[in-house]
This record gives sequence, structure tokens and C-alpha cells, in this order.
Amino acid sequence: MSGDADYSDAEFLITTVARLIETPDVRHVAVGAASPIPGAAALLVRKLKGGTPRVSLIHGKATNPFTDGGREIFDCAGQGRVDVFFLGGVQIDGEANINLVGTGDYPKVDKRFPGSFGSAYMYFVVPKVILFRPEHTRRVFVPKVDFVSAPGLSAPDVRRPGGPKYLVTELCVMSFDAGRGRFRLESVTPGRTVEEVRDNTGFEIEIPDRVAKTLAPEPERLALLRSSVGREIADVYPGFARDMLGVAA
Amino acid sequence: MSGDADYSDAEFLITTVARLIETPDVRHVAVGAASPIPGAAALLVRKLKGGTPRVSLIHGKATNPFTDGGREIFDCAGQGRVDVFFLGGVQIDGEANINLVGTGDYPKVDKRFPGSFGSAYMYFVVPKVILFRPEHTRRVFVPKVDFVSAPGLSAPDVRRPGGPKYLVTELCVMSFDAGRGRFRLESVTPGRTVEEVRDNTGFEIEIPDRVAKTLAPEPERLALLRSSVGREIADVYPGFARDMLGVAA
Amino acid sequence: MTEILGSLDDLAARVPDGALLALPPEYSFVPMALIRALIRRGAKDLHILTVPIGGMAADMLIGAGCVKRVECAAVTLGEVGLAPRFSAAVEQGRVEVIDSTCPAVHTALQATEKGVPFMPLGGLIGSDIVKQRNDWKVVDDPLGRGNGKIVLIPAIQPDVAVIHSPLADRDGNVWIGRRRELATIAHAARTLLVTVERVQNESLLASEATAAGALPGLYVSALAEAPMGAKPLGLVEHYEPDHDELACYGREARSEQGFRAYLERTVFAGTRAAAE
Amino acid sequence: MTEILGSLDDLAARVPDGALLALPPEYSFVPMALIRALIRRGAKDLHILTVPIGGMAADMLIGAGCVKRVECAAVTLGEVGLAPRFSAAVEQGRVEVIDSTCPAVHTALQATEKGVPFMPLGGLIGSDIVKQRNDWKVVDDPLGRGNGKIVLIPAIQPDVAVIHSPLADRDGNVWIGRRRELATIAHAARTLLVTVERVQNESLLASEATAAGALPGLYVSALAEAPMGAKPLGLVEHYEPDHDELACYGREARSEQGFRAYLERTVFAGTRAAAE
Repeated sequence: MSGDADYSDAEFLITTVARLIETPDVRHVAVGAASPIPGAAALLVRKLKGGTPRVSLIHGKATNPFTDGGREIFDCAGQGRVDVFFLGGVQIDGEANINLVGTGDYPKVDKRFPGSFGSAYMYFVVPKVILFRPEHTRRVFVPKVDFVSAPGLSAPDVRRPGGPKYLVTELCVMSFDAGRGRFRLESVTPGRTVEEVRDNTGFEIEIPDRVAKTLAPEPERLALLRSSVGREIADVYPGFARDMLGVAA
Repeated sequence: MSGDADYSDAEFLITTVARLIETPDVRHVAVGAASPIPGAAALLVRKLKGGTPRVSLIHGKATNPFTDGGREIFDCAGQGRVDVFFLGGVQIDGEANINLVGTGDYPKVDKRFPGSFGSAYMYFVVPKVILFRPEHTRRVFVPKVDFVSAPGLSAPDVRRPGGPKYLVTELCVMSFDAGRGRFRLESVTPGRTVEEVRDNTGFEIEIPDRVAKTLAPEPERLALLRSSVGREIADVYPGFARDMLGVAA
Repeated sequence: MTEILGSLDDLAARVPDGALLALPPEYSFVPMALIRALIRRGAKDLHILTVPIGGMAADMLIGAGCVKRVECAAVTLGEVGLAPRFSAAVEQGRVEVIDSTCPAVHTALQATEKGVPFMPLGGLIGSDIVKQRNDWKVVDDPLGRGNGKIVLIPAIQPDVAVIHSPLADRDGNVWIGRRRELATIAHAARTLLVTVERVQNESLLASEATAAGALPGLYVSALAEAPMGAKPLGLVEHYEPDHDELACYGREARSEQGFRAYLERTVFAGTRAAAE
Repeated sequence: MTEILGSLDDLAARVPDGALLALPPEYSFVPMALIRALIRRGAKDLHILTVPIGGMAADMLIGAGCVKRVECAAVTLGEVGLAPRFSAAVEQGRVEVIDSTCPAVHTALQATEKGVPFMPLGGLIGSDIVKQRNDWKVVDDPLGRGNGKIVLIPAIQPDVAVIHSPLADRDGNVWIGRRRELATIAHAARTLLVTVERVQNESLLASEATAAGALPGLYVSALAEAPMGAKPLGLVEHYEPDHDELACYGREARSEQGFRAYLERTVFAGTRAAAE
């Protein structure tokens, strides 16, 4: 997507995600395992805002604040102390259901993926869940997921303070409106088109008449990513920091 | 009770309780706060048996093994890992109900005592609960307790692996038979009589034709109490060890 | 972010009248200096939750007229004897008691910690405690597997919890050691106020050894330094309880008049002198 | 009392065929040397519970044919990619998977820790996980307070749990630091087997600083020394994961043949050589 731009795909995605994080109500962003781009975005926002929001990378060292064992991040979120979390999906459908388990007819799956992790809980309790899945294809964005690891919508008799708010892919940013139960296209990656988004999405989305371009990375933020924030990221994701940001651990 | 015997009342009670603890199935004895005599009895048994059972004095230092905070002793007992525990009572009745809350018409009590502590739980889950209440009067041993902190008996649809097994007072040792729902006199303190027990107990008890005398403290055990075991006790109950066993902390 | 405040009085000002206030047990990091500051500020209508057993802190707050209601498994001065102001206030009907039992208090806080409306707890059934608690509910095994009846304990969320610790760092991380009931209290409470013997620059999360006993600043609303802040109670490995002082309290607080004199000496005059 | 055994093989002999075996997650004190000993002894029909996520340990046990069933929130090699023997076994129907989600695994163990038959957990409803779990039960608010539907998770009691720690003492107390899921696993399991880098004479309970991160020997059935016992995974503050070795496993284990060669080299021949 970057072409001859002066930033990498990873840098573009990090600054895109960062913009979705940084609303004033956000006090605490938690990031699960193996999520370098969301993690970098959260650390970038923290740096820009002078230390707020808190950022908890559960497998980080200096950035892992938890001392009550593996359940603390879930308890913490259940207490309403986590404002932003990230989830992905082997498949995602138009109702924001996500599948992390496998494709095919469960339990006789054709292809088995790791499993649902904490998604079936975190998706319910974190107010702003950002779905992050760079690969934007009809293989991922399907009419109906083969297995619902975590549902995008809930009946009124199920307590659900949280849920999906955004979806970020290599092609675009979408928002999710739980009331209407569908995604809306918010902006398209520079150099890509609304048609590409439509063609590569296996479900109906709301497309406004005019769709903005997703902003390119701000130079100030790029500079931070390549220096101080990059070093924080390298503490947790040394390979990623080296390969994607050119920062050594 | 000791009169001109060569042991104190406390030493007599400690060795009496120790004999009730030391059955082969006992792997772990836990002792709550402010219970020097049961605590000393447990430490004595541990010394005699070369380290088994484990003894946990919840407010001890070297003898407090818990590292999961105040709930651990209850969790531990709920897991079936505590074989012996001690409870007392402002009042105790013939169905082994205990009252630790107050006398009079609850909640408008005449006299308020501290409260039920963990009795309403521990009484249910620890297989051998020994009731320990030196004062043997009709003020304590009443026909019906004014407030049931913890019941001696439970209906069949209540899971209850534990319950009262013995009652130790200055006058006697009784056993409790949950099947028949009553106490049985097992032995009487040397120098005291069955009539004294009956006269000072406000409920019916089963009294066999022949009632043994409670054994006097064994000399070997007295010696341990006054030396190595005494020093362990002094670690937790310095005042008690000094005044009752003549052992300095 | 955790605020680091300059004085105990600033901290005491964060406990609103009428708050549900959780107190740790006597042997566990009790913020006595902050309790005295609360009495000085004239806190009113507090609902106290002792976790699970109250001691001198609860007794003093009750005696000083700060407390409307107390939920407890027990209130006692331990070796010193009955908690005299608690007993007197209950007997005279000046404070409402909600009787509980130790594991039920822990369970109610664990439910809040876990974000669920209740948790089950074994035992209890047949105790008059259950009879008096119309918030607790006895149900038949909801799994339908023949496990019998069980009690459901509703979650309790304290408005404020207060603790005293030996050590915090500038990020607001607080040493709690093996007193993990303090972690559960902190997770469950809306606001946690902490006094400490001292604040160090090095992060408690910098090494695994200290992280193991640290409560993350995430749960700490504000803290202030208060050297000897648990006195006359003890602080493990820092100072022993002052047994003479505790016995003196137990004696003097037996009468309303004696208690007033004790407060005047140790809470009002005493602290004003110390602050000069 | 905790038995201190002389060898990993003695410890591995304590895991019976068919046992429900709890495994800690990849970043948390994983006893890889003991896992290799289990494979060498030819353990059979194990039911594995990953707490809550499985990694190389689970994948190797599955690939080696030791496992009949696995309950997990996920099995993954993390940065290295999918867990290849797990995926292959599931796709070929050679292992039964019971899908769960992280907090449900923690909750099921907490229920056993607390001696209750179930615990409630929020969220979940509408997930196909719930649909597949006929042991879980969705109920209307049993308190009858309009809290809506909630899922009850039945308690899970592992027959055996295994962990590797940097340090134990002669009383069987084991350092777990801030990895408190290990305390819950230990409290919940019938038998806990521990390997350690070393055993020291001084008790971990002798000071509050070390007690804060110690699991009491009360819960430890047997332990044995196994220096570098978490390798090729890491052990915090002791050694880093061997990323090359992990990548090598991820590559070789993609095929049955490659996995067999890996086992031969690192589990059978490798250890036989090391034992000489």
C-alpha cells in the first residue's frame, strides 16, 4: 500500500490504529499476545499524551503491569478497567462475529487454528474493541463465520458493556454500529478504492456517498515510532521492531 | 483442676486435645487466631510424630504457611486439605450449634460478642472439628443457642463433609455423633465427677454406665511442652508460653 | 495515574461521608494514621466492611460516631479482648450490624473482582447468618447435578478501600507481600487510598522478586507517606504491635468517657502535636 | 510432606495414563524437561487442560501420541506460528478438542480452589463455544435481580499439574513469583509435580519478601531438580527462550516425519546422551 511513500505498511497501520485509540475517555489500553501493531499503536498514543492512557502488553516486561497471574487481565476488564482491546479473526462476518477456531464443519474442521483465546469474554466487557485483520479478502470477510468464537451482537438480556467499534484492514477502516448491526466504511487506504473494498468483502457494508482517505502517518509520529516508541516496542517484539521499524532492541 | 498435680490446667488441656488430634488420617491441622491451647496441642502432636501432621497457625510466622491472603485457609479447607480445626462458642447447645455472636434476641442483643468469624464455613468442611470451651457452665452449655453462628447438624441435601467430633471443657471430653444428633460423655477430668458434668450442662447428653477418667499429661509430653514445643508456641503466643508453660519467647 | 498526595488529611478528604469503606484485618497493613485522620475530619455515616474481621480501626471509627452500619465476620481486639465501642454501639442500637462470615466477605469481593453479580459458597446453610441476610440466596444446585443446596453471595463493591503498606514506588505500585486479600480488595473497590512508610524511586515491577509482592498502580487512586502509619498495630518485618498501647485502648475504651479521653490524647491533641 | 525425588523419570512415573493433566501457558514456568520425560515413559490417553493456552509442551505430547483429549482456550506456538501437531491431530480426528476460552479455564480452576461445584462467568453467551459445551449451563439470573443471563462454569479438578520453577526449598515451598495462575492450578489439582532449577536450604517462608512469591509445600506432592528444565522455552530472569530452537521445532514438526526426527534427537537420543 505504501508504494513509493516514505513509510512502511506497518507504520501506516500503527498510526491508523493509534487514531482510533486516542479518545479522551480512554484510560487503559490492553494488548494481548502476538499483537505488535496494536501494541505499537497503544505505546505511540501513550507517548503522544504524556503517559495516559496506561498501556498493558500482557507479554511485555516493563509494559506488563499484572501481578495476579493469567486471570488478571480478564478480571481487570470485567471490572471495567480496560477501555480498549484488540481482536482478530481467521474469519469475520458482517455481524462482527469472529472465528479463531477453524474453518469447515466444527468439530470436524478442515483447517484448525489455535482457538478462541479470551475473545469470548473480552469482546463483551471492553467498551472499545478494535478488530485488526490486515488481510482483506473474501477468505477472511465471509458471509457467515464457520464457528462463532465471539459474537458481534447480543440479545438485550445479556449484559454487554463492550463490543466491536472498529475494523482495520490493509484496505480500509470500518466502524461497527451495534444498533444497526453492521459495518460502515469510514476511510480507504491511500491508493486503494471503495470498489476494492466491496469486491473483497463477503458481506454487505454501509458505504457513504463520500468516503475519506485514511490519513497517512504524521511525520512527528513516524519519528517517534522510529526512535523512543520503537525502543519500547523492541522490548516486547524485538523481531518486529527490527524488521518493520528499523529499531534495534 | 490440677490441685496438687505436677501440671497446670493449660498443660492438662493441651495433652487432652493432642490425644484427640493424633489419628493416622490427620495430615493437616489448622488453628485460628487466639487459640493457644489448640495450637500448642497441634504443635505437640507434630513434634511427637516427627513432622506429620502439618500444623498451620494462621497468625503465626514460621508456622503460617499461607501466601494467598486471608482467604487461603478457607479455600484450603474447602479443598479438603484441612483435617482438624477448632471452634468455640459463647453458647453451645446439645445439637452442637454454636453461637459466637451474642446473647439475647438477635439483632437486639443484650451482650454482643465479636461475631461468627469463619465458623459458618469451617464447621461444614473440616472433617474433625474439635469444640474447645474450657468454661463448663449452664451459661455456656444451653438448651438452645440464641443465635446459630454455625449449626451442628445439616439436612441431607446440604453437602457437609465436616462437622463436630469432640467437645473439650475443663470438666470432660465429649464426642458428638451426627447420626444420633447428640453428645456422649467420653471421659471426666481427674478430680471431677459425672454429676458435675450433668449439673453444669443445660442439655441432655448420653452418659455411658462407666465413664473413664481423662488421662493426665504424659511426662514425656509435659517435658516437650516445657522445652522445644514451648518455644514454638512462644513464637506465636509469647504471653501464653510465659505464663502457662514457663517458657520464654 | 496514581496521585501522590502530600498529607494524610488530603487522603482522608477522599473518603466521602456515607461511603462503603473496606478495612483490612488487624494483622494486615491497617492504615491507623489514616483512620485517625478520618476521625479528625469528622467522617459521617460510613458503611464499614471489615475484610473479614475488624479490630481497633473499626472500633475507633464506631466509637467516634463515624459509622452507620458495619458488615463483618467479627469485630474484636484479639488478645486484648472484646471491641468495646463496637459491642456498646450494637447493644445500644447505635450502629447496624450485618453479620457475615469470613469466607463470605472474601467471596463477595472476589465476585466484584471477577465482574460477576454473585459467587457460590459452600457451608453456611442452617446458620442464622443466612436467615438474617435477605441479600444472600439459597438455591438448589443450579447445574442440576445433585450437588444439593448452595448459597449465592452477591458481589460487594466498596466505594473506598484503605491500606497501609511499607513501600510504594513513584508509579503508584504498592508492596502488599503475601497479604493477597489486599489485592482482591483493591481490584474490587472503586477507589483505593494507600498510606506507606516510604516511596522509593525504583519501580517495584522492575524485578520479578518485588513484582511478586506488588499491587499495580493501576488500582491505586492516591497515596501519601505516613511513617509508622500502622501504629499502634504492627507492620510485619517493620515494627511489632505496641501491646501496652493496645491494652491501654482496650481498657480506656470500655467507657464512653475513657474512649473520648483516648481520642483526645491520640487522635486530636496527639496528632496536632506531631504535625507541628 | 513434599517428597524430593532424585530424577525426572521418578517424577514422570507419577503421572498415570489417562490422567487429567494441567499445563501452564508457554510464558509461565513450563516444565519442558518433565514433558520430555513423560514422552520417554510413553504416557498414554492423557486428558490435557491448557491453563489457558497450550504451546510446545501440549503440541509435543499430542504429536507423541500421549493425548486423547485436550481442553484449551488455544494451542499455538505464538510468534513461531500454528501448533503443527495439534492442528494435524485435530484435522485428522486423532485427538478430541474441547474448546474453551481463557477466563473460563481460570474460572473452572478457581471453583475447585474454592471448593464449589461451579462459578459464574460473564460474556460467552452467543459464542459457539457455549453451544458445544453441554457441561456449561446458561441460566437466568439466579438472584432474580434482573442481571440477565449468565453462564455457570463447572469446577475442573486436574488429577495432576506440572510446573517448572527457578527455586524451591527443602520444605517443598516453590517460588512462583507473580505467576499466580500456578497457585490456582496447585490449589485445584489433586497432585502437583514440580521441577526446579535448584533446591535451597533456606525456607522461602523465612522472609516476607520471598514468601510473597512462594507456593506453600502444602500443595506440592513431589519435586525434583532439573537445571535448564524449561528449555527451549524461557524462564523469566533466568534464561531467554531459544528462538532458533523453537523455530526449528515449528518447522520440523510440520510433518509427522520431521516431528519424529525432532523427538528422536531431543527427547530420546538427546536426553540419553545428557544422562550419561
